[in-house]
Amino acid sequence: MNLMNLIYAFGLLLFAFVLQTSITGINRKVIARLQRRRGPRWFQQFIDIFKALSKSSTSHGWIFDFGVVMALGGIMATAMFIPIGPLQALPGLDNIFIIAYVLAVGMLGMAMSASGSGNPWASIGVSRALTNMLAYDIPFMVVIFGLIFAYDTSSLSGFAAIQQEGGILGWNIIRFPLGGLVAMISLQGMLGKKPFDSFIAPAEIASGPMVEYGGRHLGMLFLLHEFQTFVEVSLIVHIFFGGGATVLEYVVKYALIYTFMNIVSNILPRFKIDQAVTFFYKVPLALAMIQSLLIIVTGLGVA
Amino acid sequence: MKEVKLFLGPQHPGMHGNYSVHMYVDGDIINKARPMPGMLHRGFEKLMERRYWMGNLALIPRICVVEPDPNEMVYAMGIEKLGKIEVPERAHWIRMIVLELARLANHLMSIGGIGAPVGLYTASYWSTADRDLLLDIFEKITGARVYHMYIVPGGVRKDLPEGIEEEILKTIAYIESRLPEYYDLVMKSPIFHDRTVDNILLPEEVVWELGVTGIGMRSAVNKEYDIRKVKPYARYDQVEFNLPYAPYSDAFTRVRFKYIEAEQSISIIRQAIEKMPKEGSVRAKISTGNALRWKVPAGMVYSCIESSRGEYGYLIVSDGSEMPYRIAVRGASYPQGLLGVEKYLPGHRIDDASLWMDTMGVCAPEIDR
Amino acid sequence: MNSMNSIVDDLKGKFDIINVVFPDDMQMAVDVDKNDVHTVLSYLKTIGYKQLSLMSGVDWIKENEFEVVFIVFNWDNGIHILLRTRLDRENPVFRTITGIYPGAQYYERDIHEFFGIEFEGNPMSYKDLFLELWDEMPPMRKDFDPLAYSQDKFPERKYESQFIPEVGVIK
Amino acid sequence: MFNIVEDTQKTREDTRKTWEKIADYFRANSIWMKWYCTGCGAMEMPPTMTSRFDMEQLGMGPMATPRQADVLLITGYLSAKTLRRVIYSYEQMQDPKYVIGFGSCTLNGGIYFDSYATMTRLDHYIPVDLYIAGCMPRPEAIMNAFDTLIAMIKKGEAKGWKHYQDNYEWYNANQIHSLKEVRVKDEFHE
Repeated sequence: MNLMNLIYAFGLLLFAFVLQTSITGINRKVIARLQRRRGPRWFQQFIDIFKALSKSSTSHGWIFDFGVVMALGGIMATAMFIPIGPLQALPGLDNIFIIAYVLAVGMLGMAMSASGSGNPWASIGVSRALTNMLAYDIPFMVVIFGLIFAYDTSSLSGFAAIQQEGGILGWNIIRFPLGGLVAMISLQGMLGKKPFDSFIAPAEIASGPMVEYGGRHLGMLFLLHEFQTFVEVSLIVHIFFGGGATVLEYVVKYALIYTFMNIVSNILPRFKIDQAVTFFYKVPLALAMIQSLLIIVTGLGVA
Repeated sequence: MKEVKLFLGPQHPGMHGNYSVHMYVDGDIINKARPMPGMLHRGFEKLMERRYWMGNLALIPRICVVEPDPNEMVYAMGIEKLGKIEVPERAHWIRMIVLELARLANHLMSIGGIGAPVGLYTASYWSTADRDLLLDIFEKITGARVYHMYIVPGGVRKDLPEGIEEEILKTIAYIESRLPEYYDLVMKSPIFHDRTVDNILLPEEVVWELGVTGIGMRSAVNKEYDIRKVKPYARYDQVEFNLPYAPYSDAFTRVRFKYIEAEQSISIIRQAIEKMPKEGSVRAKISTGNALRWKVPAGMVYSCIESSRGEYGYLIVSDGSEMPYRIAVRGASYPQGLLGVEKYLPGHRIDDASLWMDTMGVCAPEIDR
Repeated sequence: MNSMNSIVDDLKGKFDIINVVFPDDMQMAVDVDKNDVHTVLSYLKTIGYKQLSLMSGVDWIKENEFEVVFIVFNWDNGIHILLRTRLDRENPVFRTITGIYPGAQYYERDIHEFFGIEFEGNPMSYKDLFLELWDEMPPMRKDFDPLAYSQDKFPERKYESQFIPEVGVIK
Repeated sequence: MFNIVEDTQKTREDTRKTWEKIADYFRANSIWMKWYCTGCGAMEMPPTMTSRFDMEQLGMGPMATPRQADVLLITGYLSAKTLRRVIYSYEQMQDPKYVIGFGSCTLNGGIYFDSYATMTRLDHYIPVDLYIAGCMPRPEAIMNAFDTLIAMIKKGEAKGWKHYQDNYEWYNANQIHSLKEVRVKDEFHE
């Protein structure tokens, strides 16, 4: 690792921010059309974030401040490891385990900060968010272990390279449809989209962890959310949709997947948190187990 | 375990209107709930004693903002009973059309509005926009979108505008065609099922204990208890309609009933447009001289109609002077909004609190007055 | 009307009824002494008047009395009964009816707040409900002047010219 | 709609730095509202927010808590009980913050001028940047007001929040006079 890597990494962060924020903005437009209205301008999300950053904000103690910075730092650090199509800022470090662990730093920072605000809604939101995380992570990880077993690799670019050999039929979502389904459902949970958004449900717990955030803190939270979405969607693109041979291919896949998830999110109500956990431990976990067993025992779908 | 105190409202996104419930929560379960009304209290009952009988027409629709027309109707009915005023035939039918349009608008609002507590915002977006078409019709008939001041003692303020019947028929046909779409989006969603079926029950004993009326009552006692059926006013005895009833009231049933009632309202409007006399006076002459100084004979009467949430009534007391002596308002959601929240919200989860408020039909302005 | 007359006869036979009037078809107003209210209400509840539609008060300041009105409703025959009773205005004390109609809990609290009528046996009714930090006499009493209170508490906007001259009409 | 006439004393020397001008561009184009349904005017908010009038095309959206919001919409009459909570919410909001008063009730008491429970003049208690006339204002009027607010923010004219900071004693004295205690007492009904 040298200076160039770092410059690349920051370039990648900038790219990730612009990409995800634009796609969020476009998605707001798409959803608006779904809801039969005009919707905001496509760059509205940028304006929102910059506006939030330009406002003053109240601190609720140093844990609150530090937690946000730690969360943002953690998520940004995670984003640096993500390859964008063929480009990689830190080659050789795009291991799923590294990403999973560094991502957790961000999540914990967020939980710390929100609990530090002292608002009971925030505490409920945090506990729900962590419960939710536990729910979607287990089926997701079971599927990932199956894939790692099948391919003998745990690096994102490794997964992408293997899939690209077989064209569309080589994509893991086609080869392992059960696992792909589980991963898509888990992605919905990771992104905090409906039906798994009970931890930020405004009508239930007044937007949960975000309840005491305002101004700059809220702006950082929005930034964090963009990077987090980038990491999570990228994981799925690389592991199940063959990554991208070119940057353009990657961006197109990324945008389509995110838009699809968003549309699904807007025609579903939300689960209660206990129902979400029960659901994850019933259907996706069972499917994930079956998929992993199929891979390990029969080798079905493994090239 | 330590109890945590949480505020649902007054400015919680899950709360409809300016109303508050203090919840003492253990984990996710509500242990104790205390309603806190009064944020919308304007002292209507006092203000009405200070206005002339006719001047009150401007005041009464504002008592319940969600559905103002029942207020005008009960007020007019009460005065007609006190003053023994005969309402022209055509006025009865026009009143019925307006009331049913109002009920339809309100049901549309709550059919989509159920999307807010469960997170299905698309439904709210669609239905609120469709409801706006009804408000357009109101604007053509009465000149106002929300507060109509149209039903007055002795009839209605003025006749229907030329050609409005076709427009009404067109709009309700459109809304009728949209209802199945909402049904598919909301009611057929398995997640919505999971959240509402067998949840938020309203047993028959509770109905009698609290005095719940309207959809809540009909869905629990398995009888067609509706003021329109039990003691018909206007010309409800001359139209055919069937109201849904069931012996088991959970959140899903109550939401489903709103769809059926909306369809019934559409059918009533159609029949009314067909059966109403095409010509004739719409307002009885009730006074000579200055209408403001008009005096209503002394007496005490209770007039009530069926609003979309249940029995809506005024107790009107006149001492024979230019102003009402006392008017007491029975808000349709008073029982479930106050005692119901205190007694029957505990035991539910936080997630269900706003769903509880929504499906029980708690409407803050008519409680607070 | 027949069913109403039979109810009136029934009530008159069983209780000490002061007066009965019929404000409307399917509606009757029954005046009773304040000591008879509970027995009459219990009886009405047993014969089908299961719903307490409204409970409210009227301030008859000239007679120096409060009137409490209980409106009960029978959904099967559609008859509203207005049960009325008078209380002394100087010492307005009444017994709670929550034992008969539990739904009266908040109506009593409401009436206590707005008229100052006390309901023995309902400790909840002594608490504020709609008003917060209220410092005047109960506002629904006839001798309370809301305009004066409002002008004292909430300063009005001053206009260069009075746009609506009729404002002065309402006292 | 008209801007309030100041009858209080202090106004701040008004110069905007360059970065504030840029920030004001962003603030004008992304207004998050705290939709506190204080009164009947809230009834015309759903049509304004949803598909027919679609407020989001102006970059506006509802937010769950006062901390996150930029603009406080006082939708109609305010009872004394609500006013305490409104002041509480307003003070929780982050600078810069704006207030829009809906309808004649916030302007001069409207139809409730003689009510014992509702206040008659909102700008006595919190600074109001903009009033919308009408009872209740139609969605078109609301959208128009939002347009005006956006223009005001861009020009740096919506500075009620500075006024509140500078004249806090005056506002506080008014609040105390009308409400006795501004602090919300939650336990009073227990």
